[in-house]
Amino acid sequence: PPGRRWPLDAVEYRRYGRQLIMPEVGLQGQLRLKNAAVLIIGMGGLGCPAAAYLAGAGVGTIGLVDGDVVEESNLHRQILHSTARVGMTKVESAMVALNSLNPNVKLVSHTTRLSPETALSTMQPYDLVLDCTDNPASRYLISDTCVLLGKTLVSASALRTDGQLMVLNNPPMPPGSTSGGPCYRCVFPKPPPPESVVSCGDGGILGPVVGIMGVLQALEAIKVLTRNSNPSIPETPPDPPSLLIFSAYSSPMFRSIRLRTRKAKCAACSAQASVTPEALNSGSLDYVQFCGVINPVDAL
Amino acid sequence: PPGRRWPLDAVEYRRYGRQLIMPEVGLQGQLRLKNAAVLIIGMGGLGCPAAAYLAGAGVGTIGLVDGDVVEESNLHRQILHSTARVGMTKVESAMVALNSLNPNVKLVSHTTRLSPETALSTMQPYDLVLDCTDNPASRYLISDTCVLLGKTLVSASALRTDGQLMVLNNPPMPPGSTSGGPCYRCVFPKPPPPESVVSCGDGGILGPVVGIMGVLQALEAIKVLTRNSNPSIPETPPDPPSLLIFSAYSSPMFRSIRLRTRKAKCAACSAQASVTPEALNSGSLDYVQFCGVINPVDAL
Amino acid sequence: MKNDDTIPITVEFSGGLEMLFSNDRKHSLSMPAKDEDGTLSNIAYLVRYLCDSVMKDPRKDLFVLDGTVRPGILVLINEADWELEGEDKYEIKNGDNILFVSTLHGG
Amino acid sequence: MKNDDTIPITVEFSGGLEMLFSNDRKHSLSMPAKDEDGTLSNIAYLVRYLCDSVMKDPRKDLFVLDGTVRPGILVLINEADWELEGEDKYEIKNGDNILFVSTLHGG
Ligand SMILES: [Zn+2]
Ligand SMILES: [Zn+2]
Repeated sequence: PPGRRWPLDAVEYRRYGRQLIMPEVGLQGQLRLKNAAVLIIGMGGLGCPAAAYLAGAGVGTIGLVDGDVVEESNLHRQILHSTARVGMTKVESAMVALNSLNPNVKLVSHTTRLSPETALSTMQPYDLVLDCTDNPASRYLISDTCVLLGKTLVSASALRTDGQLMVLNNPPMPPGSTSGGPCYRCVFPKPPPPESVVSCGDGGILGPVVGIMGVLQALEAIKVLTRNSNPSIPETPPDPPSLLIFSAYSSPMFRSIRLRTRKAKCAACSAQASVTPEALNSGSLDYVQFCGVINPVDAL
Repeated sequence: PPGRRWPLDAVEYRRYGRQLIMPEVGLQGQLRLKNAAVLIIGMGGLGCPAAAYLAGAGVGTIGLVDGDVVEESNLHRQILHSTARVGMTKVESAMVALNSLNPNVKLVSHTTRLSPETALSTMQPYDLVLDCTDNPASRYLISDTCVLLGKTLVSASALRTDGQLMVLNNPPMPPGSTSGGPCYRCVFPKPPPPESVVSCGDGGILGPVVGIMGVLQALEAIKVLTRNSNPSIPETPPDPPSLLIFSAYSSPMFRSIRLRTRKAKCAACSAQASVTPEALNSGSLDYVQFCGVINPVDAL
Repeated sequence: MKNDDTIPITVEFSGGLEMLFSNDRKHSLSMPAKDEDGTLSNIAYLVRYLCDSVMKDPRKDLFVLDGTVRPGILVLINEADWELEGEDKYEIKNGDNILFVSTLHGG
Repeated sequence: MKNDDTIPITVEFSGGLEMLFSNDRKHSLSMPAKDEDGTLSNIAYLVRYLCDSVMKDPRKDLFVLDGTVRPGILVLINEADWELEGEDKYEIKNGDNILFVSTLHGG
């Protein structure tokens, strides 16, 4: 069949030409993106720009998870949504925007909050996960599930004028393997005291700050998905684990910090892990309880 | 009149609440944004995200300059445009998207390329300029005009996997003043040889790379516009001149470089400047000639 | 070395912790070279010293818990996770940069 | 110091210049401590040395022009613009980091 001669359509060569001609992507990299399924959890200030750039780049399947609806106070930073779509679910609103940017991307909607009971089945079909959520309970749940399913996790967060970015479980080796990348629990074994946790609603957030972090998540996702796809570039191992710290009013604005490797006694990714698929499915891991209840009074 | 009691509408408190509650912005900062006019030159990979976040933040007036129409090959990175708007001018297409994100922003369209004859009159009404263009001739023209008009310039560029960002003419003192920030000519007195200049069309560009640089431009613009607006925070001078270098495949990805101050013999911003309003208006400054003609063969 | 010798170091706070330290992200300090027992100062002592002598905010529990840095704060010694350097037993050296980062959760 | 002594330095290329240098962004080099005339090596000599001994790409004019770095390339010495350090007369020191950045114009 004629379709066999060219692995991409003429339309795709035209649309993705500017990234296809780069050695870091190339035809093989573009095919990797096309065949990839990425799950974006949270369609807020991080998820909106991350989704826009992943859809633009031609990631074949993008899953969107969010249980909220669009509010007017979201719009200064959640740039996929619009004034006319206030009140619509964030997932539906984002799908309208993403579909108009690139109708070739298959979008999968998950219009409920992730829970321990649904996490494994929701995340299982995807190759890579972006944590764009806004609370510690979700962050532990998503990281644990990524470890159990063997998926790399691109995690970012932002508050006020600061942002943080980590690529976790990279490479995504099984629990107990010391050659896998650290997970969220390796870096933060214990959750922060609830009174130290501040949301963007309470603390405020500058739009471009969370925007930069979200676009960086899309970049890291593309880097992970296309890594070593070009046969003429020598293969390289994943970057060593690091934390990128962004601070809009500091000089310099960006700092890279070397992180530890997997923790020998990590509850999720070590040989002694207590986080198991059974525990997760049974609901015996209560993440909200584990992270405590948030009390905005006196919060930092 | 009741409008006097509250300097912002209830709708504005709701929409901008998340940035209003931050000490770096606050009510006075939000009013500064509302009363500001920002000109974005170039509605491509840099201009799209920059415009989205400035409109989201409530900049009162945003001018958009571009002479091109939307092409399918733009869409992997120029996220304000859409597949249905291929063929429309980039300025009109961006206005559709920005208006749907925030209808409270006044948008001014300039659907022609900037030229030496039009630069002064086009840029004069604005408080701040973002250089989101893609060629050296435009970059010299925009910087020269900003110096002549006393406007701060947020300049960014991107190619392949790399990006660069500078805030120039900050503070925007008159030519000859040594307390003003350096201009583009201070940093690059001579244009690069034309055979060394590569466009994103020829060299390729990764969408999130140029996206990050564009969002950073919006951030720097907001920082410049709201600086020292909060009476309860001690006043600070502008940041010393620096160049932010981004490299998606380097480790660390971001580096900040200290730049020189104004150059004593700068052709644009020194006491001996040869770049004058008269020279610009008369067309005797031929920027295309100055920068040479681009020959894509053997280009770096 | 006399007991009242001091070591010049830079201590930085990020992720909101700066609010507990006079809203100042970067502190140039001279801290005692030895702790209360005359042992060379380590990170554990630095944390106590910061709490007792630098922090003016009364909400100490947002910085320390059970005698050490509270969960959710990363300690970075010269741009590396303190877990790579011996955690709170790391002996502080002249000119060290110690960064305390509170994790963010917003999105 | 003998004439054949060398200085270890790091030379980095960014903004596309790495393509002229075997696509390698970071080179750890030992360069001669003195130039052809026996003078202590400065940036001007480093640029000649890179052209003659490191660069394999024949397009030398994309790196040097009229005996110095071509217009459109910033030279950064230990994270600062070389204009702050004496430009090409800056004497190279042990462990220096010299970064050559080609300006980008795309958008
Ligand atoms: Zn772990
Ligand atoms: Zn100048």
